[in-house]
Amino acid sequence: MSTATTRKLVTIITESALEHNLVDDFGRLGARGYTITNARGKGHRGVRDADWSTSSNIRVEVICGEQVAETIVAYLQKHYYKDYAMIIFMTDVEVMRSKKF
Amino acid sequence: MSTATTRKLVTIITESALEHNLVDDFGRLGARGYTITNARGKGHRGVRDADWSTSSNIRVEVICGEQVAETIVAYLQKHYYKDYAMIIFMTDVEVMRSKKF
Amino acid sequence: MSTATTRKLVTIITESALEHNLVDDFGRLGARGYTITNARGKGHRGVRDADWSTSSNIRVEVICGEQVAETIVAYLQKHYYKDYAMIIFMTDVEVMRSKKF
Amino acid sequence: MTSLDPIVLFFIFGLTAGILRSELRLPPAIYEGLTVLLLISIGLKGGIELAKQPFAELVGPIFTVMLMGFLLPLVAYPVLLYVGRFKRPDAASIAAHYGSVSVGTFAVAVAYLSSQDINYESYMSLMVVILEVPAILVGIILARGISRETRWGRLSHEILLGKGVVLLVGGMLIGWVAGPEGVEPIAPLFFDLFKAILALFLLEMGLIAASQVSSLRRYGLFLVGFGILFPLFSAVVGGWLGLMLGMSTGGTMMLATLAASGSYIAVPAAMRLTVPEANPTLSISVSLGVTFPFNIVVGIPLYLQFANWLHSL
Amino acid sequence: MTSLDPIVLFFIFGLTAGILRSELRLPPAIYEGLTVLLLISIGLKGGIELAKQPFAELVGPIFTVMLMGFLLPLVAYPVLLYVGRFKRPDAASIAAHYGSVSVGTFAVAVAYLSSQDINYESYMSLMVVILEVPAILVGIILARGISRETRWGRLSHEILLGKGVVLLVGGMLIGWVAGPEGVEPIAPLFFDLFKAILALFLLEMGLIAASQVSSLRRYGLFLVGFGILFPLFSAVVGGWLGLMLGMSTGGTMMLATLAASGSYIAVPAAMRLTVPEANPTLSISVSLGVTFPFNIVVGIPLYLQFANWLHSL
Amino acid sequence: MTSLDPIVLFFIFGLTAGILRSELRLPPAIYEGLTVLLLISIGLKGGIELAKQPFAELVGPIFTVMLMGFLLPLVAYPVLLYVGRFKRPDAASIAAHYGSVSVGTFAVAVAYLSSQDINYESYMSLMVVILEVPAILVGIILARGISRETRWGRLSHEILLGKGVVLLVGGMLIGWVAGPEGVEPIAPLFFDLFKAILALFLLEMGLIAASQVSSLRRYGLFLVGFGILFPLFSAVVGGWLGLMLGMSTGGTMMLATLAASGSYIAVPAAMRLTVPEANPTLSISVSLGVTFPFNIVVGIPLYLQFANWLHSL
Ligand SMILES: Nc1ncnc2c1ncn2[C@@H]1O[C@H](COP(=O)(O)O)[C@@H](O)[C@H]1O
Ligand SMILES: Nc1ncnc2c1ncn2[C@@H]1O[C@H](COP(=O)(O)O)[C@@H](O)[C@H]1O
Ligand SMILES: Nc1ncnc2c1ncn2[C@@H]1O[C@H](COP(=O)(O)O)[C@@H](O)[C@H]1O
Ligand code: NA
Ligand code: NA
Ligand code: NA
Repeated sequence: MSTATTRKLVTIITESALEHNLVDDFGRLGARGYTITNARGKGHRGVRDADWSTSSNIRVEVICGEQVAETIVAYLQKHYYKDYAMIIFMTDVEVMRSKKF
Repeated sequence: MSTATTRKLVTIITESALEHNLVDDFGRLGARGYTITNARGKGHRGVRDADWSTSSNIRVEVICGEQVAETIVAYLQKHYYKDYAMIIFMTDVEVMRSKKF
Repeated sequence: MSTATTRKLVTIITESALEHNLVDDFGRLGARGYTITNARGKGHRGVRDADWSTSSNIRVEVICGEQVAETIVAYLQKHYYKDYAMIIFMTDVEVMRSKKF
Repeated sequence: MTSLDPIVLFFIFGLTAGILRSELRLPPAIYEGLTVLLLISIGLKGGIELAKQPFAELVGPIFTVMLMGFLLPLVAYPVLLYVGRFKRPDAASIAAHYGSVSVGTFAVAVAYLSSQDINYESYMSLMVVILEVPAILVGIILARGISRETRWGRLSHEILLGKGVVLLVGGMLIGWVAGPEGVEPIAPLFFDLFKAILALFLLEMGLIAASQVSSLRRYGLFLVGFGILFPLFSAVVGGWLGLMLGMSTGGTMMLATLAASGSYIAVPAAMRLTVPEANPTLSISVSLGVTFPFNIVVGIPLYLQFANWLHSL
Repeated sequence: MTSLDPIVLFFIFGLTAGILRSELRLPPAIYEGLTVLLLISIGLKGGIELAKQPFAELVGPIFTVMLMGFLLPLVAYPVLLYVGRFKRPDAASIAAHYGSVSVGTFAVAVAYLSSQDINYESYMSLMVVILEVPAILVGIILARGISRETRWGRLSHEILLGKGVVLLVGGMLIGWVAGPEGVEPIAPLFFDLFKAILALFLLEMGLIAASQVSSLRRYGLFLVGFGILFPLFSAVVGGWLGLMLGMSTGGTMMLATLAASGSYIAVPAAMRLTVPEANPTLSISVSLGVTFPFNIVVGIPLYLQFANWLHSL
Repeated sequence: MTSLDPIVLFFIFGLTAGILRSELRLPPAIYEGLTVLLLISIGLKGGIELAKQPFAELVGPIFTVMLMGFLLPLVAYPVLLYVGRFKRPDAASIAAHYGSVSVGTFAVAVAYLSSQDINYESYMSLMVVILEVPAILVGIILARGISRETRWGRLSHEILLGKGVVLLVGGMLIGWVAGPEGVEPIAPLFFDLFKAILALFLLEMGLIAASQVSSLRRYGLFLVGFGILFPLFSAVVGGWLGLMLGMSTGGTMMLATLAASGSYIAVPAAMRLTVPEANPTLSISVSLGVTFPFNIVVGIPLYLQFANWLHSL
């Protein structure tokens, strides 16, 4: 595990409708990759139970350097926080092959 | 990122049958939201492969303050650990807009 | 929460085709359990959008002791990193009932 | 009477089960599969008929219907803004829903007319496609003016290549090229099962509509009234346009139905991305929770009577 | 012979593929969709017939069948507790499964009788619904006494508005209101495809049943014996009750089949939440891994012979 | 003309929608469900016919076809390695795809011959099964020699008990045991809907094929040429073998089609696990993005003309 390095894991939970937009944004903002799973949940904008197309969530993970993480968080806060159901949280993770991120 | 604060991320992996109960519990115990994805897995109660309705898992995430996190964990341990397939783990996360959690 | 202990959470994101292999590997390498969800994403090997059977991802979580975590990471790096789309990241988590992991 | 039609009974069944808070839901994949089948079936039927039609006869109706799609939201908007006291983006978004159409409502009207052996102009499925576009444009402009920020290219791609339009147009082209005999080998699925597939689809629609009722309660009576009265007004406009265009009774009824129905798939998706400050719950709950049930259970037979009356003048 | 019926062959095919550890599985959404279709079909058929029936004739059968649902688990429980040496919650939970019914088994019996042109009392689908309830109540009380902790309100909501009951009752009401002619436009899906849909459903059931075999091995021979002998006993009770109620041969066979079948959907779900200390693997593996295959392949033709014999006495 | 066949039109529709980057996709569960139905249908049809066939007559064809499955990849490999300049594992993997078969192509050929009322040897679905195996073996050996590392036990389990083989064999056995009359009750789904199900399947295949086009662009012209010319060569081999085996025109055409088609399900999955150093995008994009469309739109009618010509010699 000598090759382990620390990176930021940014997790975003938001409306499925934003998937295309986010993917575009990540590319522009410098993320090298992302992972998405389907989710449901509840928050300030009420229950989002995936029962109807406009009410399903996605759970997005991006691993990146601190710089890019800050850029992404700032961008998402500015562009989506007001109008969309969205939460963001961050944590440090150890990654292998750090050059990938 | 001046607005980042630390909160607890509680992750619960358990039987799908408990989804309604957990959602009720969270409300009572003070969580402001939760996120759920479908999952499969293996643990002490054997393989749960989602092949048959009684054998599917859910992966539940709750972000909350330390206080609420402790309450939730204690409650789940008391009420479900003995009879249900369930694991719980916790970690610290940085959140934006801390008032939401 | 007096019973909380620290363990490693190893998260692997890779091709669905490897699911059987990984599950076998985990058993041999000393993990007591695992959790899997379906995912899609993008990385060095391009977009994997789950649209076609060979292009779907899984997101695998294993909670275990540091020793086992290192063994698993080393094994996966050796056997799969070269030929498969795969990332691994690790973080510390607090678990309840530590004997389970 | 339509309310005894088993298709409508399936809708009422779903609505009731939903209101009683049953756990019943169709798996999303099945619901999507049913939608695909309905859209292709409608397209195929339209395409087969269209082949028999001289193209020149389409120009007038296309133009008129497009105009209707632009005008209806322009009427709805001030009502929502000044009478309903909605915020500008909300009023614009709701208005856009009512300028567009609901394919589910159209499918029930198709089944209703076929069970009564009433013919209608063959280009009607084409009108469904045409009505997808103008309302969305009007909605966006009402909400923000002709803003630079709107990515028009991407938007038109999303509207014109959205699932609904593509399946309808694709079905029409296949029906048109293959003709009635060519389509025969696939008729057992797309035509013989049409009504049963529609019944299952309406069962799920009933469950979904029921889930909108609780949001409705929150937003008060105005929305409920609007969701019934505005479609009635639109139906009069649509029916009258049908008569002006010299359509048959069936066609007049169809155009009234198209006018009266409100979108709940294409428009919500487009509005969410282009007018995000509009509350999506408002527009979907009135379109899906009020207008759709009203049209299925009461509206469709009513619009036929209206068309009959118009043609008896 | 029934074992040549292609429907049963599909089950055996699934069972074999599962035992050989093939990767074959139907997508869960498809399996759920098939279940929905089967439940609606059975409900519709029952409802159409029920419309012809004077309501008063139903009272006796309903009462008797309900009683049967209470009594069968009370017989099973001591056997499981004292002979099988299961823990109290496990014995109670398994007993509850056998007081209830399996809709899959019922569907195969419907198909079997229809392929032999044998009629049965039209209220049989109603009996399926009625048998869902009592066994669950008995199971809970056996496990914990009449405990304060059980949320009876929520429980009854979950049983009475569970998917199975809602679809059966909804289908029956639609069939009843629409009548044989009203249902005709949707017959191509719900009636003409019934046997093929059942065949696909049984293919998946075979795969699922096979996956229970390994758990069975762990819990030993007693469960296997119980899973065959108790249904045979129940069939005798059910058949005898059918005879007492003056049912036709077909109806007698049907009631024997209902008695002999064990739940594998509604009861497991209810037990998991109300008697969580019971091991769910035990009850599902015997109900799904032993009794279901036994009834499909051997039981159903046997119960018909038994009903014939009863009526020849 | 085949290109007017609505089944082919559905494929072209999907291909076009995909190339235009429409959002249209069938839900994966629906696509899988369609595949299951097609495989069972083909199996059933084959099984019913097979029951009429003396078993001894099968030995020659089985042996010959198996040999063909071994030889075709051995021809493709050097072409890919020396002319195409692919790396060894890539050449081996692509070669393996072309020794195997595509069930989708076979289904279209079945529909095509049936719409032209042309018969073919009943054991053809058996040949589909048989061709699954040899190409994979050859591919692995070409890539790595007879390596110790290959887990042959697990591999043969995965090939022989993979979804495709199991469903085809299961369907054949059921058709064989039940016979034409036994299968009648399930015919409305498996036979009457066959072409419509195939049409939907091809719609999705068109969308998938379109998504391969962009990868193709990256890998250049050689792959496109190979994806058209090698199938033509294989079709000649297959047709000639059919003639040698004394097959009918229909059978000759079928064997040509099987030879010309390339796997896109079983072989990619097997190669990913056994030859992971091969780039899976290469083989899938040529098999799915070039050969499949070519065979559906151009190849199948061509192979029939070729078979006619062979038999007129
Ligand atoms: N406290 C929380 N813990 C976990 N997930 C949350 C929490 N709050 C919100 N979410 C998720 O984030 C989505 C959007 O949140 P919101 O914008 O608050 O509606 C919800 O639908 C949930 O899936
Ligand atoms: N060590 C582990 N790592 C990751 N997930 C686990 C682990 N142990 C258990 N799980 C998950 O938690 C579920 C319940 O665990 P258990 O109660 O141990 O059967 C399993 O089905 C897995 O999905
Ligand atoms: N920077 C990243 N952040 C999050 N997920 C990633 C990242 N890079 C790769 N992945 C995921 O890991 C999978 C394999 O990555 P790769 O081997 O780089 O193609 C991708 O399909 C993504 O789902
Ligand atoms: Na309208
Ligand atoms: Na029973
Ligand atoms: Na081939």
